[in-house]
Amino acid sequence: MNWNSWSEFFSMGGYGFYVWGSYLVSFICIAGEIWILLSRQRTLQKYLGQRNELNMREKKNETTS
Amino acid sequence: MLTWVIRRDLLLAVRRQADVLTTLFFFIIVVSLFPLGVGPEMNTLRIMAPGIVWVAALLASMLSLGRMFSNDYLDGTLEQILLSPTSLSLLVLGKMLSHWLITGVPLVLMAPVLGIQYDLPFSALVVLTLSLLLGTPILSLIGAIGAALTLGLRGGGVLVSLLVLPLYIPVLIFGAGAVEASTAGLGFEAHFSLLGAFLLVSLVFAPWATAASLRISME
Amino acid sequence: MLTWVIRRDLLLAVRRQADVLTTLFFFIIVVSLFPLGVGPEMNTLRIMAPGIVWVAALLASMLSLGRMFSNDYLDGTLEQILLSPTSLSLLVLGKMLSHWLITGVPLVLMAPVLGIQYDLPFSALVVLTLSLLLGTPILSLIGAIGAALTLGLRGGGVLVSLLVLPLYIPVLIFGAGAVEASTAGLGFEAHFSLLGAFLLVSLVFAPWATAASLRISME
Amino acid sequence: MSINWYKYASPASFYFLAGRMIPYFSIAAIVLLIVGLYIGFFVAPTDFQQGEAYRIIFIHVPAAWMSMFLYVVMAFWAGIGLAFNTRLSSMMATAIAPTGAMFTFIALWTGAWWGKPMWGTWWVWDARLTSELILFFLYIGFMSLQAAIDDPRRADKAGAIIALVGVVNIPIIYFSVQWWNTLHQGASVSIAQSPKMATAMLAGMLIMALAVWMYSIAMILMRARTIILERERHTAWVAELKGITR
Amino acid sequence: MLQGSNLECARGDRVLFSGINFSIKPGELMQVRGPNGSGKTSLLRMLCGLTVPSSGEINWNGTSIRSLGADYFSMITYLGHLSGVKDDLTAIENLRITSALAGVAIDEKIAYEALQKMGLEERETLLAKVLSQGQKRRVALARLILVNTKLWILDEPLTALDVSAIELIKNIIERYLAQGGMVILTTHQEIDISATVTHQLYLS
Amino acid sequence: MLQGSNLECARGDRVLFSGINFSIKPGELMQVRGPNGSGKTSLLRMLCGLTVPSSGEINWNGTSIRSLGADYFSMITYLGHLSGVKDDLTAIENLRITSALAGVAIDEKIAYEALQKMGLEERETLLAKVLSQGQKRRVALARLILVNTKLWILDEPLTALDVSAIELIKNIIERYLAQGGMVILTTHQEIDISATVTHQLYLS
Ligand code: HEM
Ligand SMILES: Nc1ncnc2c1ncn2[C@@H]1O[C@H](COP(=O)(O)OP(=O)(O)OP(=O)(O)O)[C@@H](O)[C@H]1O
Ligand SMILES: Nc1ncnc2c1ncn2[C@@H]1O[C@H](COP(=O)(O)OP(=O)(O)OP(=O)(O)O)[C@@H](O)[C@H]1O
Ligand SMILES: [Mg+2]
Ligand SMILES: [Mg+2]
Repeated sequence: MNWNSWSEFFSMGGYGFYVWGSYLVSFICIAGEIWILLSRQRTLQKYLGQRNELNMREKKNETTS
Repeated sequence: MLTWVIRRDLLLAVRRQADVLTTLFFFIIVVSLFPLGVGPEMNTLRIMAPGIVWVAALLASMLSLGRMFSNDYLDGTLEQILLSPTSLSLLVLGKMLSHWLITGVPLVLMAPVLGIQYDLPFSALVVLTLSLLLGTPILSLIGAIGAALTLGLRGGGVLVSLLVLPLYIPVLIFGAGAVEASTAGLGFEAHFSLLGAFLLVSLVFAPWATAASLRISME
Repeated sequence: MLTWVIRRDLLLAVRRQADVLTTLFFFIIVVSLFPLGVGPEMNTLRIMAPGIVWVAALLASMLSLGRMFSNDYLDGTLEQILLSPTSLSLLVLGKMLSHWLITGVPLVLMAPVLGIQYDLPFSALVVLTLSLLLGTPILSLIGAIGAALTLGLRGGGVLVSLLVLPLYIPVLIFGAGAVEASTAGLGFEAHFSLLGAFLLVSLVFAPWATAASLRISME
Repeated sequence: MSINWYKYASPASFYFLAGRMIPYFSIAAIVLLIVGLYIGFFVAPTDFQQGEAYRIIFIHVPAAWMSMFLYVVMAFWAGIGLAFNTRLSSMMATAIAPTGAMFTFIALWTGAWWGKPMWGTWWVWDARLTSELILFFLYIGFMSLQAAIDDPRRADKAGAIIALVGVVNIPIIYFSVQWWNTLHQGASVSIAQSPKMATAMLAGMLIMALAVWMYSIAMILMRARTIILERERHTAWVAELKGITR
Repeated sequence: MLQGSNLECARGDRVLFSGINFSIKPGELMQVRGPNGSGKTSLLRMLCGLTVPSSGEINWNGTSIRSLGADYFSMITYLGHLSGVKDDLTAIENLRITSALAGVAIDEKIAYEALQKMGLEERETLLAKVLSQGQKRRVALARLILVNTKLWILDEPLTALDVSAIELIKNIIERYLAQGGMVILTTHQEIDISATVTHQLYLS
Repeated sequence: MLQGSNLECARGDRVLFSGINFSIKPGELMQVRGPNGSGKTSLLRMLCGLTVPSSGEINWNGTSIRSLGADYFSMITYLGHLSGVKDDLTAIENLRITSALAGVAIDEKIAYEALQKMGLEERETLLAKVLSQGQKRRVALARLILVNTKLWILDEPLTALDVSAIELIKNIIERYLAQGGMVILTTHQEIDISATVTHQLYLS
């Protein structure tokens, strides 16, 4: 084990700013990528859902009229 | 009316994105290419930095002048603008403002980041950004006159540079000079107040001159 | 057929003069503005010279790419070119050649004059000119691909820079590198043979890629 | 037993196949990431030259490797799509680009944040750094070109051309290192030479690289599925789909 | 009342027309006719004040249009060969902006209705560049429904339009004339517009 | 013989037309009709090979035009909405260059005569940008006199033309048909061209 305490771990031998700065931004990027993809899927789902509803309604109209 | 013109231009800019991005990207490219051509020596680069950034800003602004009126000219919108009951100077001021918002502001915002690539100290970065903030509107204002005069002429592009460049040079000298003065530890206030004076003068005269030029060009 | 395309483009260039002059003038401006922004120190300037000239040539060439096909696209001539019974790659090669004649050759001719402004020694001037002579055709060839791909797109101007620039960078590095090597007393032959190899490769592939891109863009 | 590859080359069957594979890759990515980070931060010893700052390596190097590798894969699929007019391969290329661009950005960012303590500057114009920057531009160019084109078929073809032209550029940039004075580390992992690094360091780096692989595959498959749905929303099989996330 | 007296137009070495006199009052229509290149467009641009006649005068209610300046512009609507439709804006945005420039700020709903009247339903939010030739022209013409000016100057408004659109434009012009508007028009197509008075001006 | 079978064109989310079938033989004329935005231009561009139909096939004498490639281009002449006339070239230069691109290199004299036949005497050496709308269109149309292709595809060739020019074009087309040419044409104007067979294709 390299570290004696949490504060030592966070300070990274004086380089904490740089080490955590890199890792933080990297994980923000990864999280951002996932989030963007998920929201893209959500919009698509909404669109497909709406369209399906519309189609259903149209089909009903066709059969009734 | 002013707001309509600005809104329209901004909308077009958003829709096309080209105008904003072209200028900004051009600016970034020019600034980033130099180290590749000149070599990676950090000391040389630091000396060159303010000059390069300012020249790049000047070129970026100059290149976008062509688009200022010519799209509207080609598709007939400019005829409609000239035939608008609102004061032409006002409409023109709107177009200048939107030109600055589209081409000038992004440069100002980007400049500090590029300065870091050249390893400029923090105080120089601040002065650089402020000098661009004062200077870029002048470029849009003066440039509009040239753009209006050369509208629809053969060789519009080169003419506009020829006309506008001599007027841009003082802005370049004082802008880049301010940064160099600040790096050298000298005061840069004198440079700034000169830039400010230019800005005021051109704000008063440029719209009027541009409106007159447009009428002449559309005859 | 090739000759017809070239003749037509040259005729248009002569008639409009803009295309030749804009590029050339832009090149001169960029090169001449730097001393104003950077300061008059001759030693710094001499170090920067090859880089500045090459960056300016690259920008000048890049900026003229937009015009390469877009005029023909807007007025319907490009449709006619695509529908011509002659091989499209050949016609495209013609357009590339005329683009080089219009934008590249003037730069090559102008470069030594500008080099003198920066107090370059004679041998460096010769190498600079030769490197531009080898390098500028590559810029036209590669640039055409980008121009064809972005035809008629929103944001064409910025896209073309974005696409073409990464491909230009090796040319810049080796072009400017040759001059620097010669000033440093090292051999520049390796740089030149690399530039020559690029030229051959792009001469073979670029017309074909451009023709394919044009067909895609006009769908 | 022969596998009917054409069956999987159709977007619809790929959609379902990918849907089944994603969970495995995601789980693998998470597990490897945790193990890799644990080794990186708690097992690997302090570097005697760089102190703790070197721990950036566990994200920097995998990201840098991935960024270059993904570009080649992207160009490969795009080229296949252009040559054989297979929609699925073009969609794969489109799906790869954002992940590749993100890793390029991470490599640049972590490199810069490593450079500041090590070299005293955020950025130098060194060949390795510059070529990574150019790679970033190549990705951005590919993505913006595709985004600017409304018609997906045209976007695929145009993107393919620029990706292929760009891939020609990669070795050129790579070899330009010789022409350029360099501050950046040379390759320290190669098959011929024995590793110069401590085993734990190396293990951490390789496990992180694997994690990044798994993550990339999972993301790309997910994105490919989304793209398939977006493009094929008019077809019958999409209309019959119930839930679309799985 | 718009009055032209002794108008002349010279282009290069050539005098396109000279000694043109006319006057047009509310409710009246003037059709300018002539073969290709006879100077119809040149005349219309003069009447807008975009070019200056090489000799002769143009008066609005007795005052020269030069001296009226912007006041004159607020009374006319000009529609030229070029339709001023931006390829990168949607039909609605195009219409709202051209109207605003002409001094009539309209909201989305009104623009929507105007476009529907012009037969562009379901195309309102498409970028103009994907519209067909005739649809672009319709977007430009939609402005006529919205503006309230006293004089329309229309240079070949009917090009690229199909028969139903021509009928539509004809109705719009007739209604406008009936409300006391003035219209100056060129077209190579035969169109029969009923007006209290129809002047015919033949060029060369 | 040009044959289209089961052609479909989709734009954005919209299917403009589908199930279009036709075949046209030497000496025959096909008029494509339909309101603005019905897809006439889109169809014509397909027939040229500029765009690919979203489904269906186009065959020339039984071979797909895709596989014919440049051979097909040497047999057709297309004239679109845009006339491809360069503003900065004179009428003569424009004509010579477009003809050369179409594979017929002509000398100045022939170009001169062709322009004269199109009623552009004394305008041959003016820059196209000072020509009137109709004159520009005439310059573009002059090519029809010079080329010797088997199929003309004309998209609204009559816009901006005056009556005498329309008569001229009508004669040119009729003469071409009589010599065994094929013509595919769209126009919103009524024009009565005599051909052995005239197909009418209605879109939506
Ligand atoms: C913005 C700055 C930087 C960028 C763009 C960058 C880029 C790269 C790239 C592309 C690679 C992969 C190269 C290969 O596998 O051949 C790499 C590897 C590596 N980088 Fe960086 N780097 C940067 C800064 C740094 C700094 C400051 C250090 C340390 C002082 C560093 C240390 C390393 C190491 C040790 C490797 C692994 C080399 C190997 O094992 O192959 N990098 N970097
Ligand atoms: N510099 C010049 N030298 C000679 N003639 C010129 C010059 N500039 C323009 N012209 C002529 O002036 C005329 C311009 O006509 P204008 O555009 O007004 O015609 P128009 O009646 O609108 O024709 P159209 O029906 O084709 O639209 C053309 O005949 C053109 O040839
Ligand atoms: N992306 C898109 N989304 C929806 N509709 C589109 C899209 N692109 C084009 N269209 C439609 O396709 C049609 C194109 O028609 P085209 O230009 O072929 O018409 P045309 O018959 O030649 O009409 P005109 O008589 O006006 O010349 C238009 O109705 C246009 O609105
Ligand atoms: Mg006219
Ligand atoms: Mg049409």
